[in-house]
Amino acid sequence: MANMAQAIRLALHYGEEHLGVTDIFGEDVGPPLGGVFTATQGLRTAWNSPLDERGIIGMAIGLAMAGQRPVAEIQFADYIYNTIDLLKLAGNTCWSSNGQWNLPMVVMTPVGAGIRGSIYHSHSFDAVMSHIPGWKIVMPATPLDAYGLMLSAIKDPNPVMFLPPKALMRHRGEELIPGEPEDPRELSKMIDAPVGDRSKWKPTWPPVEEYVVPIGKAKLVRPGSQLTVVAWGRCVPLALQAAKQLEGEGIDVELIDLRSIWPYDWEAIRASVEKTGKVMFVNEDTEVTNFGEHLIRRTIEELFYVLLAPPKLVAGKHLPGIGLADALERASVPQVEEIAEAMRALARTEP
Amino acid sequence: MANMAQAIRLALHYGEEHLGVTDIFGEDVGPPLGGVFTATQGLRTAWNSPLDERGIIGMAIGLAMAGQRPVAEIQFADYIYNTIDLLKLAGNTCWSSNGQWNLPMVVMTPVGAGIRGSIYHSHSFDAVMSHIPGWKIVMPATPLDAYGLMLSAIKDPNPVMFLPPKALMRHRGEELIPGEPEDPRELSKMIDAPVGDRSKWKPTWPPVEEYVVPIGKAKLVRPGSQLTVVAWGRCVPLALQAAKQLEGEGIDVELIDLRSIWPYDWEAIRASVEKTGKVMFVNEDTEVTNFGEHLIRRTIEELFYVLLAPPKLVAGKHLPGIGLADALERASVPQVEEIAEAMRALARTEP
Amino acid sequence: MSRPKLAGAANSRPALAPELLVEMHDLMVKARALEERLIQMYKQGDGFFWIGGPGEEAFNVPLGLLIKKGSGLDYDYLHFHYRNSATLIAMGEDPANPMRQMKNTATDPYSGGRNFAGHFSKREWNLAPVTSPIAVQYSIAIGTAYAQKRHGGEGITIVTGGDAGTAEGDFATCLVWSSRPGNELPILIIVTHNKWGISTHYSTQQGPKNIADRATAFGIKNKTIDGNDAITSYLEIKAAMDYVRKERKPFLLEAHVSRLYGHSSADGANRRPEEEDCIVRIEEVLLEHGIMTREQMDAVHEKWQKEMAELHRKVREEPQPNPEDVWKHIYWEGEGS
Amino acid sequence: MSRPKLAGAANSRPALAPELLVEMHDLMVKARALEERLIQMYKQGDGFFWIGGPGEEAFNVPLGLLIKKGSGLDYDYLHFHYRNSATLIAMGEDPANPMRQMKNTATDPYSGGRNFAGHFSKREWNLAPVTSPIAVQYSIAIGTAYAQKRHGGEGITIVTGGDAGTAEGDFATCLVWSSRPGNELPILIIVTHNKWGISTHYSTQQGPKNIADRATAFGIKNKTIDGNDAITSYLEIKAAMDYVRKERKPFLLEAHVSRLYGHSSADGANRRPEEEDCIVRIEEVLLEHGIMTREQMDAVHEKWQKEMAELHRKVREEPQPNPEDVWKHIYWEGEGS
Ligand SMILES: Cc1ncc(C[n+]2csc(CCOP(=O)(O)OP(=O)(O)O)c2C)c(N)n1
Ligand SMILES: Cc1ncc(C[n+]2csc(CCOP(=O)(O)OP(=O)(O)O)c2C)c(N)n1
Ligand SMILES: [Mg+2]
Ligand SMILES: [Mg+2]
Repeated sequence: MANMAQAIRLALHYGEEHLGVTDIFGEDVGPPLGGVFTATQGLRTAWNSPLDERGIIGMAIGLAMAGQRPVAEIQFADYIYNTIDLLKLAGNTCWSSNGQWNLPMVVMTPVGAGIRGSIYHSHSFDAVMSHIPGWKIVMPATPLDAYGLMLSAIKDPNPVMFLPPKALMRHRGEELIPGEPEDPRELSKMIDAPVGDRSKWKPTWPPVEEYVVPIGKAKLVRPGSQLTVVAWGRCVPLALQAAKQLEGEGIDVELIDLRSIWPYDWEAIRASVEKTGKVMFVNEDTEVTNFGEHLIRRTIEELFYVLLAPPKLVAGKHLPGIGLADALERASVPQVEEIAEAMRALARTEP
Repeated sequence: MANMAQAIRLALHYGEEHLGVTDIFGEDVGPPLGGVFTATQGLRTAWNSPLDERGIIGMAIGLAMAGQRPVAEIQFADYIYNTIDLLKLAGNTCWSSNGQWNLPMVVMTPVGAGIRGSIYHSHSFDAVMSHIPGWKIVMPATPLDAYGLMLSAIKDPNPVMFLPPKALMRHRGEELIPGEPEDPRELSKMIDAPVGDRSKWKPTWPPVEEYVVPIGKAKLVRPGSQLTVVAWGRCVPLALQAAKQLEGEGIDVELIDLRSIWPYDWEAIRASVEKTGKVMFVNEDTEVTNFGEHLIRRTIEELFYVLLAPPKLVAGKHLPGIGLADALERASVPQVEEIAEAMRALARTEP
Repeated sequence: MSRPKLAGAANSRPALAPELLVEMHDLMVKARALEERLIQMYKQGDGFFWIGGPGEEAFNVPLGLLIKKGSGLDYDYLHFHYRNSATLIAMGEDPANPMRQMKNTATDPYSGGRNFAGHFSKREWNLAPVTSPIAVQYSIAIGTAYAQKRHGGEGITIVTGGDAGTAEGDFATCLVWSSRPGNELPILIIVTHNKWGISTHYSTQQGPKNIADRATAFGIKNKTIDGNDAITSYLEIKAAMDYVRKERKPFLLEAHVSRLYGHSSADGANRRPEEEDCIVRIEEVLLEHGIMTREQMDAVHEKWQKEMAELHRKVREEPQPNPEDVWKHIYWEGEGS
Repeated sequence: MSRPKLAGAANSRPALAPELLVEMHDLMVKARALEERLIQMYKQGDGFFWIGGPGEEAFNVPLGLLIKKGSGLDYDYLHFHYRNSATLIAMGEDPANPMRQMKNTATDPYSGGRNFAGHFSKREWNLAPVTSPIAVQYSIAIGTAYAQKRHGGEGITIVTGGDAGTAEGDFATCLVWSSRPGNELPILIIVTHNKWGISTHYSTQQGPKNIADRATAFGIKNKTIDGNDAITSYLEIKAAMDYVRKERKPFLLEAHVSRLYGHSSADGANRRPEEEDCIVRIEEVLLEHGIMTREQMDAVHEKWQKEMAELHRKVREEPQPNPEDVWKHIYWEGEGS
């Protein structure tokens, strides 16, 4: 069972070999390191770039204009904020040129907290990104979804932002990627670069197969009847833990992993809320002008009269950063207990 | 009666002379032009910068660190998006240093559409800005408020983002700035630079006085009983027009000008919604992950049970840009008719 | 009626063939007539905003003539700024199209009435959309150049921008990424230096005597030229291009040019008498060498002015976009990609 | 027991006084002992992440000694990157403080347990918060330098950063804004060139032979030096600083240094034998010139290692921040501003 970093690597390998990916690049993306999370180790088209995020995004746009299929990495989402103008440009190039130009590019940048990353290795990016039209935005919570969403991202003729949660990069999934060996140790031997000298190392790629998670399609993680919880990224496993805690208390939570931030699966949310009458949105980006607030607005607009309780948001606190010390980080982004407590409160609410 | 550009100029003049402003700078801010909107003409400490927004924001941060009081301009908000990392840094410097450093800086950047500005002279910036903690954010809708908010911004020991709506820059107010001559022609003669050679021109400043609009305080533009409309920036006069149209139809709208985006006047909103039971938020930023959605979330969280109808958002369409042609611009950002129609619909909603 | 001077009467023959000079003159005048018409359109209310390139024809016309025009990696990729109309005219563009954009008609082929004048985009010619944010094209051009480096052949990337914009980090990005050891890019980096950024003079903001000097530390060949001289421009662009095409390495070419009608309609779009006119300059050469008479040249001006007026009348009647058009092309609607 | 060689036995006397060399050696060893202790703290679980400056002592110690330390415009403003611990030690900083930040204690005076190791901030010394985003300090430093230009006197701004980071536009911003004609800034722009950006070698990504050469086009004086040589570093920093202090103009100083324990704890924080050790280098000089004996030098190492171990034990007991502390200092809570 691949972890998420391996799953991304396998997807990029599949992309290079079968989907026309021409360039996988960014800071420390190529040999010898293969990415700070190892997600790009051993890839044929991976190369290292100068330490210049604006150049990385500009290069990706230019490559896409020239008919290439680049996957560009910004090492941490924390360092993408000096490129927002270029991201906006990538998002408006098709529209501004009245449909002449399309940019088949993927930008991948790890997001979120949970790795003791302090102020600048803990940023989320879904809120700001969702405010930039013209992109598609995906955020996997499992290795298999990372694989399937990366394949979709590569195939898409538009710019796609791929946001793997930092804290889940080393998490092993429960599902096999089609073609992946059953034994994770075998997979590791095949595709993980050795410690020490790597100059002669070459990966042996398992014969992974096409497996696509369509952009815009949510996943029902856990069916339930009493309340709907819509989460994404790292908050999916946290919400799942919380939901399991609540089982014993007789609270039956339906958990949806949104997976695609834009376009998103409104049908899945609507159907669930029509069933439960109660909904909570969980994510770790800071809570003011948060994408979950958009979903609450839409819920209010379209489902006001089926609601049995006010929709709720559980998100990161509106703070300038996430502190390094344990207590600080835990006080800043949603934890299992906080999510469980919010679920309880929502379940208890009488209409 | 000063227009908004003149009001800002007068406030900056007051700031230079009485509040310790040391530097008013940016592209074309100094002589001979005095700003593309004329908002910085004739000011003693105004100077031109290189064409480099990152340098402008960096310079402002550094000046503030060195105990100066800078007011930096980004010529149009459309061009601020390559500096978001620096804005975030300015917003977290106090927090990251555990309270050692404060940055008494103002960034001023004109926002919004309505000047036939096409894709890159029509951007709003309140949504993204409200997602950056550590700043205060203000957005005047009248010249007097621009004056009073700029004085507050200058006095504040924290970074303040000042967002004048482009389309209102030449709008004349209905209230005099304290110390302003009664006749606008006289004011113009005193402080507007002449057409042609300006090398020998010097303004004659009217003896304007201290007048402060506190940050975080909304303004009741029009009291009403049937529904609450909270607007900011250019949408305030549009909403007022719409409200006046509706008078004849027997619909009584209470209009609040938020004026401060962060911190914002929740008390004013709460009190009004408790009275009317119906609320609509109007602004021209694009509607997905929009600050108005935050306000809807808060309304739902705290006022769900007093609501007589679902809160509504009227905002810019989620489009990659605002097109130049008249029909395109009008279809992209709220117009009086759309606002009036939304008001009607909300007024009609039966609980 | 004046007669052509005898060719022999001039001191030395121009370095370019007379036919080429006549062609360049024709295109320069055509481009100028287009821009002057665009300004008139603005002043008559047939457009909300004008920005363009009158004063840069002596540089931009030869640039257009020397471009390898076409689609895909074997042809030149073009990342222009908003003053490159003369380059398009030299490439054979229909002048009605810039007028359509000026009037933001639905027929505007560059942006469907969405973008400002001068914001061209033409995928069949590898012409990337001109962007309003200054200097970002320098960060984007490295991408097409990198693809062309890998592809080989003679196609190159050409990027242009103004002097003030070189203060943006994107210009440095272009220098850094164009000169990576072993990955030097086939890119012609152009700066058209008109000494102004809106109202701000270059000399008050930037230290480099020549902007081109900034390339030296990167090992990038570079040159600063008089872009108001059409012959110099042609020869120097050709030399720089030949180097980039053959050596597959970057070259920075800085050209001093005039800003003949100010920055844009925002500062009036009126003729600036203090700026040198490059058309006067080439006409002096044509006259001096007896290549054209004053009357012949006047006829060229008249021809294009008339043509532009006619096109204006035609474009004025074309339809405006519809409100629901805003929803088109948010995502790619074409085949494949 | 070996004896100091007679001073006369050496070929030529070092260019710095023996007392200064002894002091520099002491500080270099102290700074090294601090960093090695910080690494040990990380490895023992007394911290989540280590990054720091072992290998840069020969440059950073003289830098610290030469800084005009204090608060306000008459003193030097410091915009450092995360490898400047030796500079702080040379300035007299208590080594317990970097340990507090390493252990993210509530007592950490730089960030209250919020930020990574090496992210110093000390307003009484004009030391701006070290930021994680690479190179932004180059865009910020121009602000303090501009204020000092206006103020006059001898205070200057000093900014440091790594080689890889010079690819960011912020480095170019610093060059542009430091050399505006008539507004040249009193700023010492430093690049500590260790040849690496995490795993990426300089020679694979950047064309300039010397990074310092980039200053030339801007008319900025510049020099590239061997930063592993403490004596050279002292003399060259002093010369550059004197120029900046007196002339009120920028200087770009590039120093080649070692990255002795790799990039950070992310790549293991183990000693890299292939990197030159600047302490070995100064000790050779001290020995050769009979200024110190091996035993004396060993004693210095021992003294500081012991001291650091003690401080570590002490810091380990200090309290961690409380959850509600996150709400402090979002806005200024001090007096005035
Ligand atoms: C990033 C950005 N900042 C500011 C502007 C506003 N602006 C438009 S043109 C211009 C001056 C450009 O000067 P230069 O680069 O010399 O080009 P020129 O117009 O002289 O050809 C400015 C400041 C912009 N379009 N983009
Ligand atoms: C803007 C930004 N991009 C990426 C990173 C991740 N990162 C941290 S250190 C580093 C390498 C820095 O190399 P260099 O500038 O040479 O400094 P050194 O660490 O070698 O002293 C990178 C890429 C970052 N911190 N900031
Ligand atoms: Mg210019
Ligand atoms: Mg380095």
